[in-house]
Amino acid sequence: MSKVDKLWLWFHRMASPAYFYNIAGRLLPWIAVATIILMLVGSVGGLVYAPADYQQGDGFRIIYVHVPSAWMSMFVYMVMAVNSAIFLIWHIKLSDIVARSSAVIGASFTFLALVTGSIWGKPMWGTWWIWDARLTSELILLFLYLGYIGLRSAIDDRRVAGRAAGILALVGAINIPIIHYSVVWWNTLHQPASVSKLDNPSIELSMLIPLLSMALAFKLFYLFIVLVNSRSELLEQEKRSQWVKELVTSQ
Amino acid sequence: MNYRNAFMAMLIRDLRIAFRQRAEIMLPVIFFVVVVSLFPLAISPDPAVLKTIGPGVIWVAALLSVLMSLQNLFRSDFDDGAIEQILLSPYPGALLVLARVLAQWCVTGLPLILISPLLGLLLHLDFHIIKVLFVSLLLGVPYLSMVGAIGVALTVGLRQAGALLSLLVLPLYVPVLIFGSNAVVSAAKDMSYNGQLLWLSALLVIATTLGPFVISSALKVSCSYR
Amino acid sequence: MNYRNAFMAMLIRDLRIAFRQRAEIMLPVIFFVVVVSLFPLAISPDPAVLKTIGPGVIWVAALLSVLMSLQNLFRSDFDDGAIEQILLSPYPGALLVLARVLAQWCVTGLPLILISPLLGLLLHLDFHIIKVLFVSLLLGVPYLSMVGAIGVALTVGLRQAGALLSLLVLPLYVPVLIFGSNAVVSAAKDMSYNGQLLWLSALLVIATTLGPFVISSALKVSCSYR
Amino acid sequence: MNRPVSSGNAELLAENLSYEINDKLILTDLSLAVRSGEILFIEGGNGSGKTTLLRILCGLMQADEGRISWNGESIQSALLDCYQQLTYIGHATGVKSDLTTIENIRFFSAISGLPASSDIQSALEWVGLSGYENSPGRHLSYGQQRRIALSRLMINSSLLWILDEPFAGLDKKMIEKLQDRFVEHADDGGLLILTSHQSIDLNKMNSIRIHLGN
Amino acid sequence: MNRPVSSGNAELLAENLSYEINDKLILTDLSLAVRSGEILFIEGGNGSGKTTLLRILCGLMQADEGRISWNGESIQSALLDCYQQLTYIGHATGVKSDLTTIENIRFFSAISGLPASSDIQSALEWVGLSGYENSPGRHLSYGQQRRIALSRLMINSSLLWILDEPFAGLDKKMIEKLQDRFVEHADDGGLLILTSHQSIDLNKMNSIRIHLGN
Ligand code: HEM
Ligand SMILES: Nc1ncnc2c1ncn2[C@@H]1O[C@H](COP(=O)(O)OP(=O)(O)OP(=O)(O)O)[C@@H](O)[C@H]1O
Ligand SMILES: Nc1ncnc2c1ncn2[C@@H]1O[C@H](COP(=O)(O)OP(=O)(O)OP(=O)(O)O)[C@@H](O)[C@H]1O
Ligand SMILES: [Mg+2]
Ligand SMILES: [Mg+2]
Repeated sequence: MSKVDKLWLWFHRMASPAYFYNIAGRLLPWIAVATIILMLVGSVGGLVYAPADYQQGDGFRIIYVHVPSAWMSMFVYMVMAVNSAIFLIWHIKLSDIVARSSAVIGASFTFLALVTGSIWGKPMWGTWWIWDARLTSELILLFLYLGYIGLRSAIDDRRVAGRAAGILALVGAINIPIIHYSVVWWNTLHQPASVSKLDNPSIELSMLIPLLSMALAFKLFYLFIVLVNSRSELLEQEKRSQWVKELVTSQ
Repeated sequence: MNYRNAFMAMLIRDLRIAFRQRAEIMLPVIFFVVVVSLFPLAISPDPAVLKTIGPGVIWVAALLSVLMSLQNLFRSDFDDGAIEQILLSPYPGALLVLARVLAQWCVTGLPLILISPLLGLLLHLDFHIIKVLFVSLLLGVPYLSMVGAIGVALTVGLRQAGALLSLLVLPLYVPVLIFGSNAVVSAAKDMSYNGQLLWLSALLVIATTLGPFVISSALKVSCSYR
Repeated sequence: MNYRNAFMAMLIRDLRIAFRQRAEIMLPVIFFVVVVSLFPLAISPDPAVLKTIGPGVIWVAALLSVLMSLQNLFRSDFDDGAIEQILLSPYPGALLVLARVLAQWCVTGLPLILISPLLGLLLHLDFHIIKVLFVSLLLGVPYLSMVGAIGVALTVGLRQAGALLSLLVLPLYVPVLIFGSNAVVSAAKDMSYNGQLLWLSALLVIATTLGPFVISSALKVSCSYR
Repeated sequence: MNRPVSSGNAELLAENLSYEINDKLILTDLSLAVRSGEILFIEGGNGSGKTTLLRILCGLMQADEGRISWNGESIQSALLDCYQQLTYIGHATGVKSDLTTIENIRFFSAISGLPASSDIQSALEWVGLSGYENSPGRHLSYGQQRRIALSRLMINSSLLWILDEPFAGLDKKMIEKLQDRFVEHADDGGLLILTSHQSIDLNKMNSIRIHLGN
Repeated sequence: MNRPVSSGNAELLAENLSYEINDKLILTDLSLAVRSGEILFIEGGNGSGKTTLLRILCGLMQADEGRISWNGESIQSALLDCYQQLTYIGHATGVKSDLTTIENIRFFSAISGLPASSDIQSALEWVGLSGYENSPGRHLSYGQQRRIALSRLMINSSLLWILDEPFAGLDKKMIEKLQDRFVEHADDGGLLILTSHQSIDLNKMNSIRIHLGN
């Protein structure tokens, strides 16, 4: 058996609902614990141990929510697009479930990034909002998420909703880099209204560790939500299949 | 015969349909937000510029959102034949039509008004200007709905109704647009804006008293041919 | 089997329908003109102000007109069942869909581009700026039609399609809006605008080559439930 | 089930109706009369003008010439009274695709001026939609949607029924039931005007036939 | 009139189809086969799943389980070949309200891959629309619009016809003609799948019946 074949085999096993259900069930508690620990490390580290910024005072501590959620907002869209592609090409239902549960949480991360950014922006720039490249792209990303969610909720046949929204996610994914670069380029042309302090390369270790652990915690939290969603969704979708019947009778 | 019952039945039906299609409630608002945010991209992100064009842009966007949300006001009733049942009802058409427009306003006009302060912030408007903007929209948007509904009733039987509708309705929207955006501009210049708001109220009263009758007879005409 | 015949049959059918409903040809243009002329009313009639906001306003208005005119792209085919016949045709869906979008563009996009210089004059733009505006619209509007058609194909089975359509499509319009309006702004500042026009061309090529396939598969999905 | 309010001697009279559209004469000098207890069956090939006639009779369209009267009064002046006595069901059903069966029926009965207490449950059973109470209209088949519209014939207490192809899309069992209901309505003193391409057995009823077209 | 291109031994086979929507099982483990010269008549009350089945058979909807094959090949892989052999007419007719009768028919024949020379005039006469050549669709009655859609059955040379209630809205004369055409099609080696609530006389044909629902 070649390596590629082995990979395929693994892939198919993972995609088999019963197998996935069990594995996910066993992983969940671990993920939950890890999320909580990392979250604690991040917040204690960020709120207590990290020094106050010499310029921004304690206000900067919102970074520990803002930056991870901003990172997640883009990451989750990528996950969603990849899974949509898998669903459209190979008709693997699990991918559709992942894409769907990603949408809402991705939109929430994006919203959180926008809100925390604005809150931070008020003391920083004296205004809640500027039409800075990164901020604008983030706003458009929120619209893309909302479009995806809107389309999904407007179609009440689950199978069709998955395919239609999948097409949308892919078209959106092709567009994201284009949108991003057009906005960046537009901004440099215009001379941004006020100097954005988003690009701040120098960062101390005592700030970096809590930041990274928060980022990891956000990722795990996302994974947790997706797995929980997928499990209940799988039961729902496969309720007539043999393994669900066995599962129900065994309990 | 119970007028209140019929009115409520119509109102509840429409609210119910709207809430079933959850998207319908959010979408005109989102359209509003998206259209407003196109302008900084198309014109300039400079706060000074945005401050001057802000009130006008928000008013035009509100007007277009109302227009957009109205397009399907009677469409589905027309397509599935419910409009014939409404016209053949023993209750006065104006009553049922009023309920229909009211439901539409609750679902699309109101959220739009409520979100407008946020857009004011995005365009860097000051707080006291946002207040005036809010009041002017509160008075103006119901007028837009009512007058728009007349246009919809006239065009509902036609295929390319959307564009024709805007042609009919936008000229009627001009006075409200002028008074509304002017009130805000005056406020920005620390001038009095009570006159404009009074005009808006007057237009609103006229529209809501005469509107339902005009709409119901327009509907009758639209249904009398195929 | 004759691919050219099928393509022409579709194209001619749609052009014929459009010319039968004479209004359809004029209306997106009129909408365009009316929306643009709302801005001097809502913001300020001052030529200096209009000059700065002009390019952006014309671009946003063009974008909204295209969106408005697209709403019924597949609606009537969907309602009367013609779409099923198109999907069950032995010819590739992308071919027929391309003909459909092309017809739509001839009927609504083209007139809109042709009238834009006039609106430029209304907003006091200089002649050489109007030239750039014209070229940017010529490159940008077909992209808007093609990408918009994807959104239409995805939402055609839905009731409140109009507003959802704009939410799906407007974010995808952002790059074109930026490049298009910026080309004009750069021209006004005597800066080079070739880069923007190149970007617009590149986007156009991508959209027209991939678009038809995406649209036809989206249509298939939309038709597979009720 | 409610009985028609007054079973007296209601009469719908149409005299010398003419209707022309785009230079095509569709109805020429047509007269008809229906009285309490009568069923008027309008026959005619495709395109003979049946739908047009029914829409004119219930006031949705205006004839170019001729007059229609309800109980002796011209229909224009007696409009509201007439509407209270009228149930019209056309090719389109008026069923909202987002409302459930129950909500659809309740809305119809509310705007046609019926008391809220009307026995909706038995109407539902009559049209064979029990089990579908809470399905939104768009989830129903063509025939099931038509059944919702027809359920009004069970709740309704109006005198004059004008039905355009009421049997279209229905299965045989439902057609039977509907025919029985028509007889019952006529026996109660109601008036009924209908069209259909299906040859139905109206012999047991007090029916008149009109043939449109050549 | 054209004859089907190959009258060999075409076969449409569906095995173990299941379809579920919103937790409602509409088709369960349904199998059927139609061969050249056969007519499959699908019966069933309102809401029994006839329309759903036909749409699945012609590939507009996907079954949740089961497979459909055309001449031994799975329909997914033989899609284009199958579409060339398929004529589907559903509840909706696809008639454009702004095109004239002739233009409508010509468009249909163009996109279904027929030669432009097809004898449209005789098809028009067959459906009894001569005199309406230049009337736009919106000026036609419901039955006349359906006739335009059905005119394709005269021009068409495809083997497999899938028709959802072809008789709906037609008057008796047209129903007769249509039935004769069905027999002819079967005799020429065509396949036909249809539903109808009207009890039609299919005895003279080589017909199979399937009953859906309880
Ligand atoms: C509404 C306002 C804001 C939005 C939408 C926003 C959005 C974002 C986004 C999308 C990122 C991720 C960028 C990437 O990984 O490439 C980010 C990172 C970041 N943001 Fe914000 N931001 C906002 C306001 C602010 C403010 C006011 C500050 C503080 C001055 C700030 C500081 C940062 C920092 C330090 C990073 C990490 C930088 C990096 O990863 O390179 N943000 N923000
Ligand atoms: N989206 C949906 N959700 C739930 N049920 C649905 C949905 N779509 C259709 N159905 C159900 O599927 C069943 C079959 O519908 P279908 O249109 O195939 O029936 P039919 O046999 O063609 O009936 P008719 O004779 O009335 O045309 C109906 O009972 C309907 O309620
Ligand atoms: N706007 C119009 N212009 C020209 N002719 C029209 C117009 N509207 C309808 N007609 C014609 O009027 C005639 C009657 O149409 P109507 O719908 O009343 O027929 P019908 O008897 O109900 O037919 P069906 O049995 O098919 O339902 C048809 O021949 C149609 O062509
Ligand atoms: Mg008729
Ligand atoms: Mg059916």
